[in-house]
Amino acid sequence: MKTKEKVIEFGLGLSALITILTTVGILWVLLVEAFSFFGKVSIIDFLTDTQWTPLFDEKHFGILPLVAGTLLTTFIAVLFALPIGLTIAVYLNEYAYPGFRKTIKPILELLAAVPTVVYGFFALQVVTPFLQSFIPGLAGFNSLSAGLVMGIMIIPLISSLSEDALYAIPKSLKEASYGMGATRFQTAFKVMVPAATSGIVVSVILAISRAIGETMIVAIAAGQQPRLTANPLVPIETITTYIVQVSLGDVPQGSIEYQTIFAAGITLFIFTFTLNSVSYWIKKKFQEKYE
Amino acid sequence: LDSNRFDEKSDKRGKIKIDGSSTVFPITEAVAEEFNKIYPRIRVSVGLSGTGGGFKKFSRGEIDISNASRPIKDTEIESSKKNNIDFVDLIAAYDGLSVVVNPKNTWVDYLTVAELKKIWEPEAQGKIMRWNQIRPEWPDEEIHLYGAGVESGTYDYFTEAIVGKSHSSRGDFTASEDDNVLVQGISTDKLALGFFGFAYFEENRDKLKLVPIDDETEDNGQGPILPSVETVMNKTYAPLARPLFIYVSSESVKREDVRIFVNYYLDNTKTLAREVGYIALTPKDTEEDKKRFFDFCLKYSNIKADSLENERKSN
Amino acid sequence: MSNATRINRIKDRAFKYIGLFCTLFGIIVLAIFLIDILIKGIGRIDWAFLSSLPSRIPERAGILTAFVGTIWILILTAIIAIPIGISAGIYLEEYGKKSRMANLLEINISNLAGIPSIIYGLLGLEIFVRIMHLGNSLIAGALTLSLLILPIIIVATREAIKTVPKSIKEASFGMGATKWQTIRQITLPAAAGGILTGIILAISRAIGETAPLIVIGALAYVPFTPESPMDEFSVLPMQIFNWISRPQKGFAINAAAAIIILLAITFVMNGIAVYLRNRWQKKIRW
Amino acid sequence: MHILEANGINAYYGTNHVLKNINLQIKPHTITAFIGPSGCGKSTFLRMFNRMNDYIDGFRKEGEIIIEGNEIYNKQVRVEDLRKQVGMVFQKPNPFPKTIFENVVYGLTIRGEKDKKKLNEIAERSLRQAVLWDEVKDSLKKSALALSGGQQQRLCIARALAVEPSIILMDEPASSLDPISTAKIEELILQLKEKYSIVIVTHNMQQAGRISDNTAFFYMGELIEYDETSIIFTSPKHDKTQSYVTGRFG
Amino acid sequence: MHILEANGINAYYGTNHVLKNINLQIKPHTITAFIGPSGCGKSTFLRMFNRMNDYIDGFRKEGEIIIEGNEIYNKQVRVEDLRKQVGMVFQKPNPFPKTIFENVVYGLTIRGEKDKKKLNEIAERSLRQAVLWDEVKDSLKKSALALSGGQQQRLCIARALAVEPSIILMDEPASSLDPISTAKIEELILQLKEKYSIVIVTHNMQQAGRISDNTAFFYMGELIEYDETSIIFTSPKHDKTQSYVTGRFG
Amino acid sequence: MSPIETQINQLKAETVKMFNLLIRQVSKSQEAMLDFDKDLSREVIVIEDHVNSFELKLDRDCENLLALYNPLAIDLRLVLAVLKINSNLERIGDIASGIAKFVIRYDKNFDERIIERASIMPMFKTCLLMLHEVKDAFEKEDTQISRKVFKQDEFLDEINKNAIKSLTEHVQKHPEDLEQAFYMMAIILKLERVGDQIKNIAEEIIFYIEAKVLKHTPKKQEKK
Amino acid sequence: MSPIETQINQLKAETVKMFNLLIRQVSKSQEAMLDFDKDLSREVIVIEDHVNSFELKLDRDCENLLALYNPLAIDLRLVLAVLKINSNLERIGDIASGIAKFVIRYDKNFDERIIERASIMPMFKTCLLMLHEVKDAFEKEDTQISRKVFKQDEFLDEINKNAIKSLTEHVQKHPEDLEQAFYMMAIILKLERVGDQIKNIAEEIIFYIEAKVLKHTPKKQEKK
Ligand SMILES: Nc1ncnc2c1ncn2[C@@H]1O[C@H](COP(=O)(O)OP(=O)(O)OP(=O)(O)O)[C@@H](O)[C@H]1O
Ligand SMILES: Nc1ncnc2c1ncn2[C@@H]1O[C@H](COP(=O)(O)OP(=O)(O)OP(=O)(O)O)[C@@H](O)[C@H]1O
Ligand SMILES: [Mg+2]
Ligand SMILES: [Mg+2]
Ligand SMILES: O=P([O-])([O-])[O-]
Repeated sequence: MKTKEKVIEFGLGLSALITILTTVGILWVLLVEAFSFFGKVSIIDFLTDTQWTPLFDEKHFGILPLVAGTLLTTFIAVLFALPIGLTIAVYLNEYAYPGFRKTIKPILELLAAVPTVVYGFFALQVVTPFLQSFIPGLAGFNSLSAGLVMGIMIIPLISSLSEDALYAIPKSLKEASYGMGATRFQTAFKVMVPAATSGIVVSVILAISRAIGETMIVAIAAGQQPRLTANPLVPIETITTYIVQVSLGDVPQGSIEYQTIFAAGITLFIFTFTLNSVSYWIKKKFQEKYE
Repeated sequence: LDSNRFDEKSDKRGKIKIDGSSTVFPITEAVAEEFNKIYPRIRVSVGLSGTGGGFKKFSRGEIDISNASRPIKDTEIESSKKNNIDFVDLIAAYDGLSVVVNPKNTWVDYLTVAELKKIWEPEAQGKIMRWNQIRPEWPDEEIHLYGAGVESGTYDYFTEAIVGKSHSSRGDFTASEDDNVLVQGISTDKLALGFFGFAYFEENRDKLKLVPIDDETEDNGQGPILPSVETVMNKTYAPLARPLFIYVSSESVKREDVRIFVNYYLDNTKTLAREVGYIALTPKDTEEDKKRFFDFCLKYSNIKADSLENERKSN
Repeated sequence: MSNATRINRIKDRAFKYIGLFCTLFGIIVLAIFLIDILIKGIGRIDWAFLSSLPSRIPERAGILTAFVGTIWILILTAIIAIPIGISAGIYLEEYGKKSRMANLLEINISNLAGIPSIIYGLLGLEIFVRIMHLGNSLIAGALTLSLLILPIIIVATREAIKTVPKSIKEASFGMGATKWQTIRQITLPAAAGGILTGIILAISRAIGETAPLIVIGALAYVPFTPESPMDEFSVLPMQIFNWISRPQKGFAINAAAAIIILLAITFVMNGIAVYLRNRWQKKIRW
Repeated sequence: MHILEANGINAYYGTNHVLKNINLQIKPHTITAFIGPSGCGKSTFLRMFNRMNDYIDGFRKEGEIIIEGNEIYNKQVRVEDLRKQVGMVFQKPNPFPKTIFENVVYGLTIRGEKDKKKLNEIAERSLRQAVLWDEVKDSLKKSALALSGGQQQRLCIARALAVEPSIILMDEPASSLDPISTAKIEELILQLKEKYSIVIVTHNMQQAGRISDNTAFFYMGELIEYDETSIIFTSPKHDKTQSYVTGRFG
Repeated sequence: MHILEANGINAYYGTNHVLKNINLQIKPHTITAFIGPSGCGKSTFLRMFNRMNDYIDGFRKEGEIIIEGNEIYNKQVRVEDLRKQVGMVFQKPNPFPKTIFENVVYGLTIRGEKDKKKLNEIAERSLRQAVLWDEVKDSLKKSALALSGGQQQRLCIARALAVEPSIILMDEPASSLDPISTAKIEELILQLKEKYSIVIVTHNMQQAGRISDNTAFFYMGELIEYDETSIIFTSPKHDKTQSYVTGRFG
Repeated sequence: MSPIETQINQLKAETVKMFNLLIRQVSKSQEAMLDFDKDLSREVIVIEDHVNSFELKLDRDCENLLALYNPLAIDLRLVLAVLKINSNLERIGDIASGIAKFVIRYDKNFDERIIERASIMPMFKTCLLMLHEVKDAFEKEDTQISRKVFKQDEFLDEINKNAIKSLTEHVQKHPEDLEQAFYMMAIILKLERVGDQIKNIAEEIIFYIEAKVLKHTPKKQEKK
Repeated sequence: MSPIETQINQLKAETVKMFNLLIRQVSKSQEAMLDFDKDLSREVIVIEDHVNSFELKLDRDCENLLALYNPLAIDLRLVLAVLKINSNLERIGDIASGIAKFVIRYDKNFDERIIERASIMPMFKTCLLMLHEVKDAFEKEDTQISRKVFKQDEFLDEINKNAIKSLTEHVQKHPEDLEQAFYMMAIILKLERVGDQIKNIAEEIIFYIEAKVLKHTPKKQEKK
């Protein structure tokens, strides 16, 4: 009996260990390749050079254009999704009938379940032509339409998680506010939203992290041209797109070109890791507040 | 076709891995597709990693056939040798590298090689950013550049021919191994200028505008010349006309399925190359290819010449 | 005061409509997309489309390879990820409580869940394709995707187990059951609905993934259906990506048609998950 | 004479008839307790007094409730104003996750009151009334969530007092508190009686006994007996009341 | 003579010393109530009797607990067997999400009992003992979660009875129930006394009074007084007990 | 049956036992008086010990009930009534044994005539009848029966009122009976007190059942 | 202070008031007796009404306390004690007014000698002293004081025991005092009863404070 229990525990523990191995694997893969990369390219150049042309003879390894592209699309996406997502969350929580809320939430969550390659298709085939019909200077590949579609993708992330956060606020708080004679609007924005701040912030951070790591939409619709610009109308390249771009070809292992995708990967990793850690920390810190 | 023979063919099994040039990909893809109809159980997969990537795998013995839009380099021969791999290079078709702009682009009538160099050379990066920097009368608008990915033979060939040094160009352009992406980009971008294989232009004639090229030398036709079957075949479309290859591995020709496939390839490339927009080989070229392949097989496959001949005929 | 009250009341009313609009906005966009896709693609879906191999000619092309590849990936990923994910979830929730190791695991998993899929692609490229020499085979893809969805399954398992009240576990212990008996007989059956929901969502995520497969090099012309895990493969999203990248109009239509299929699979799986979740929540009221 | 009058009240959740023809009058400056078995409609009835049931789907009522002479379900009555007049304290302490000060003056700020001095005055007055001032006067800027359960509940009472209601409704205000805090709350309620009319729902019969002047016993949506508290507990008139207080239900 | 004996028990959660040198004997076929303010260690002590604290991190104990002559923390004692001997019923009814029948026979099935007939017999016997048989005999195959709270709690008691323990521990078994169900549970407990020894933790002093023979009063981890129940409630010896039962704690 | 009901019923039963005990004691003390039976008198005194311990027990029961069951309404009134009835009964027991003590203390037998003259036996009889009636009333929870005793008590009062006068007359006629007359005086007073106690018991029963307080104020009204 | 404490203190204060009321009544009836003051006697009878309604009020308070506050342990004992003390006190009031009634009923003044002989005044004094003492004991929750009254009660018992004998002797000497002697007999019996009641009160106080039941059984022991 005892041994059986021990064996089982050991087996289960081993499975859990796989997750550690995955992380170690990721770090190891990224670090090993990035290490050789930074053996050849100074980290200062990497961080300060404003050009990214590692595949060409005239090589520049400035990650900034890729970071700029990534942030630009992310910014557009969040700028678009945050107000809508938050409004939805508040609306569903405070105004909507329970039945409506119950049906609409899974439907909204479908927005997040749509494979991103499909969103890429929309961005390229639907949204860009649509936007071009009234934005003359809009290039075929651009960060605007990719960003907007990415925004649509992350709306449910924000609305759902924020709504969960609002929903987790005890009903008694809402009643307290009503009981004081507050309107629903006041209740929502003076009591519920502040009370759910941590949850809402977490949802936004996760949405940002998701947008930063998003690949297919930008790879399909935003272009493949590293460029340090804030102009949403022209093609740019994100970190993820770059990795895809290189992966579509087959650069020789061990070459600096090959290592660049890991350098880009580790940059991406640091971004998302930081964001995730922050959100994890916030979540942990505020978790038990209402229990 | 007599059904018995068909069955025999449909029973043949095998697995052939092809990778390499995206320029050559359409031809090989077409061949593989047709081939698959006759030999459904010989499984041919075709990757598109670019010529360089293809040779890399080829030299490691991971693939049987490598598509290439340029001849193999010495370094690549070296590493193949290391793995005891010999090869035969067969010409699959000819290509005219096409320089294209968006149909809405009304100002570009032609480009000279010098102008192309000015645009694409490494020094241009960050400097030549507007159309009017090329010719003052052209509009003061941004120029958006698209080009084949750096792993591609197309890129190698283009830089060699235009900039004068292989693999040397500016880096701030939309570069893709996948020429379709370039087509997409250029066809939706009024300020675009790009280059890629002729086939991709052929398939998208309605969305693109071809730019005549003037090499400013008199020996191969005067003034700006558009790529076309004739101009490529008669080499007046200079310097951007080129041959496309497939390389077959000495290890792989030991297998019947590979031999069948290559033979089928050589038999059908003419029609299929045309279909996908390339310029087909002359019959003479084809015969020469077949000959060289036969010899290659003879050398590596340990099969008698007559049975090889039978095998070839049975196609 | 009463002026302030009036303004508040107006704000209240206004927000009601804005909120409704925003909520419907998401749905409308989704609807537009779906309608657009349907218009473009529905006509293309027929038996030939489903049963044909890829082709350079749009009208001849079909999704057989991709569809079968998707099924393969689905099954392989499930086989790999489900046992490990559930086991790890059980371990974290029931065994590794409070220890530093457990804490580390917890943070680690929460981070893994947030790592972009493309990074998993890099991991797969290096470990499975290069080091383990699996090439761009089904198994390499499935392993990569398994790692990708492992955190989702683990988190879902943990959440589901968490909803099982401590009280009934205590009841089981109090009856003299061992830890594993309690997990096996009480905790897992009670959490099954939640775990299943999580698994379905995770797998539906896996079959929609494109980027990591691109990175491990799975984009190729594969005119046959895979027969073993070592075979090369294509999956629906890859096929879609491939078609989207092609400029011919015919391929855009094909892409739309394939998207309809992919969305149908995704939506059905999500629908099942939502249904299960609701039923499970309804059934078990502690 | 009466501060609150309910005439012929019927209430329904959907088809569920939960209050049946209830008539009841409450005098000013008294504490009235509602007792009765779970689900008998106490909360529903209580919450009608400040129309907290308004947002509940399927809720429907008949009859009239007159508070200080006005029928509160009248179209002209704004529910926000009614709730200023009729404060409410809930079962579980539910302070907002704001500072203690902000909590107390919440009812004023949502009505647009901005005068700092006035807010300070009112906050102090309400906290004093709720016998909380001494405990929190040095930490008004601290989060209300840092208070203990009993303090939180007194804070909620202070919050209700700040808008100067005439009636305070309490739905099992001490049921989630420990005995010591409960005793404090009970003391406080007894003190508040001087200035307010209080209606309290409680499951704790001893509590009803200790603090209320009058007790109303509800059973299955009916008001069975309404009398002086000591009478209800020592010599109720109605058999059902007797069975209930002597624990003979079933 | 004594079915349970605790000698010099000290218990700690980490550095928190929650039980201080407790000595207590329990006679067979008696009901013993543990009372005391929240956090005084009642549950901790109770749960030591079937070693339910074993899984809690940082829990540590000194002293010995002897049940029917055996020191239960002895290495030779298997905790699974101990728990067969010492059944437990918890605060909230916690039936497994299985059928009623499966719930009752759970303790047997995990010990490998498969004989259908025997299981049926035992299920019926236990349900009868728990005065639940008549209510559920026609729905043994239905989910236990469909029962009402009070029925669920009786089911949990039946489940504990099925393995024929000699001692039954109950940690506030009626605190989540309505008064009617509570009364039923109390009646049941009184009946069970004939066959079992029962130890019950309760916050409800009346309940302790009504059902227990002896009462132990705990305060801050100490056993202050242990005597006949009526003495504890009418004339306790210790001032702390007096203050507690008269509600004068603070 | 809920635990409190069991307890309440038990308490009632015990109280009825107490009633019976008292009836026994009083009738024995009557007999002893009638027959000048000093042994029987001693028995009465022994019974008194029983009564005393039974009183303690009942008190203790009430206390426990109050402490452990928190009775309310009718239950509470019962417990309070029993508490009072109990001490009233105990007093009656006291008195009965007091009379028995007289029988013992008085070294001769009492003179039949003076007993006759003092109406001792009618008083005893009335007391016993009243005791039976309140017991009945308590057992049956019948306030009608209870009310009967008020009338009967008036009879006792009457005798008591005239006692001094008639005893004085008697002693004037029979000076030798002087000491006996004092005993009779004491016994009459005691029996009159028994009547009072029973009346109190009747009031408690009415309070218990009808929740009406009859004591003191509404006395006249009720007596009608 | 918790609500129950307030209530308990209030109950105590009321009980002390009741004590005071009784002390007043008894001392007035003593005065009336001493001075054969029929008006004062009537006042005593009027006070009796006060006492009665106060008894009702205290009973009602106890009942409410039991019903609403569920007192336990010392609180419960207090309430129970007060219930009993209350009825004991009321009885004392009864007796006091009974004596006052005699003063009124007896148309002449009592003879000083026979009062002297019957030790009425020492009995009265002792009763009053005892009353003061138990009040004190109750107020101060001091069982020492309470125990003092047992001794004093013995004194009353002594007088009572000898009453018949000494009164018989007296009447034999002064036959004209016969009727008065019966009155004296009745008064002695009443005062003895007052002593008993006070003793009961003392026992209740000890029960309340020390949770010891002194009644009946351990009597002898305690009396030492
Ligand atoms: N929001 C609601 N929707 C539907 N029915 C409800 C709702 N709230 C209460 N009810 C029903 O109305 C009836 C009365 O409920 P109410 O909450 O007023 O009872 P209560 O006396 O306060 O009970 P408790 O003592 O348990 O709080 C119950 O049968 C309950 O099930
Ligand atoms: N799992 C635990 N880990 C750490 N400390 C604990 C744990 N369980 C209880 N304690 C602490 O031990 C002490 C005694 O707790 P216990 O649960 O035994 O009290 P209790 O008397 O049962 O209280 P209650 O009446 O609230 O149930 C408390 O101070 C509590 O905070
Ligand atoms: Mg309620
Ligand atoms: Mg506990
Ligand atoms: O893909 P390439 O043909 O350009 O190498």
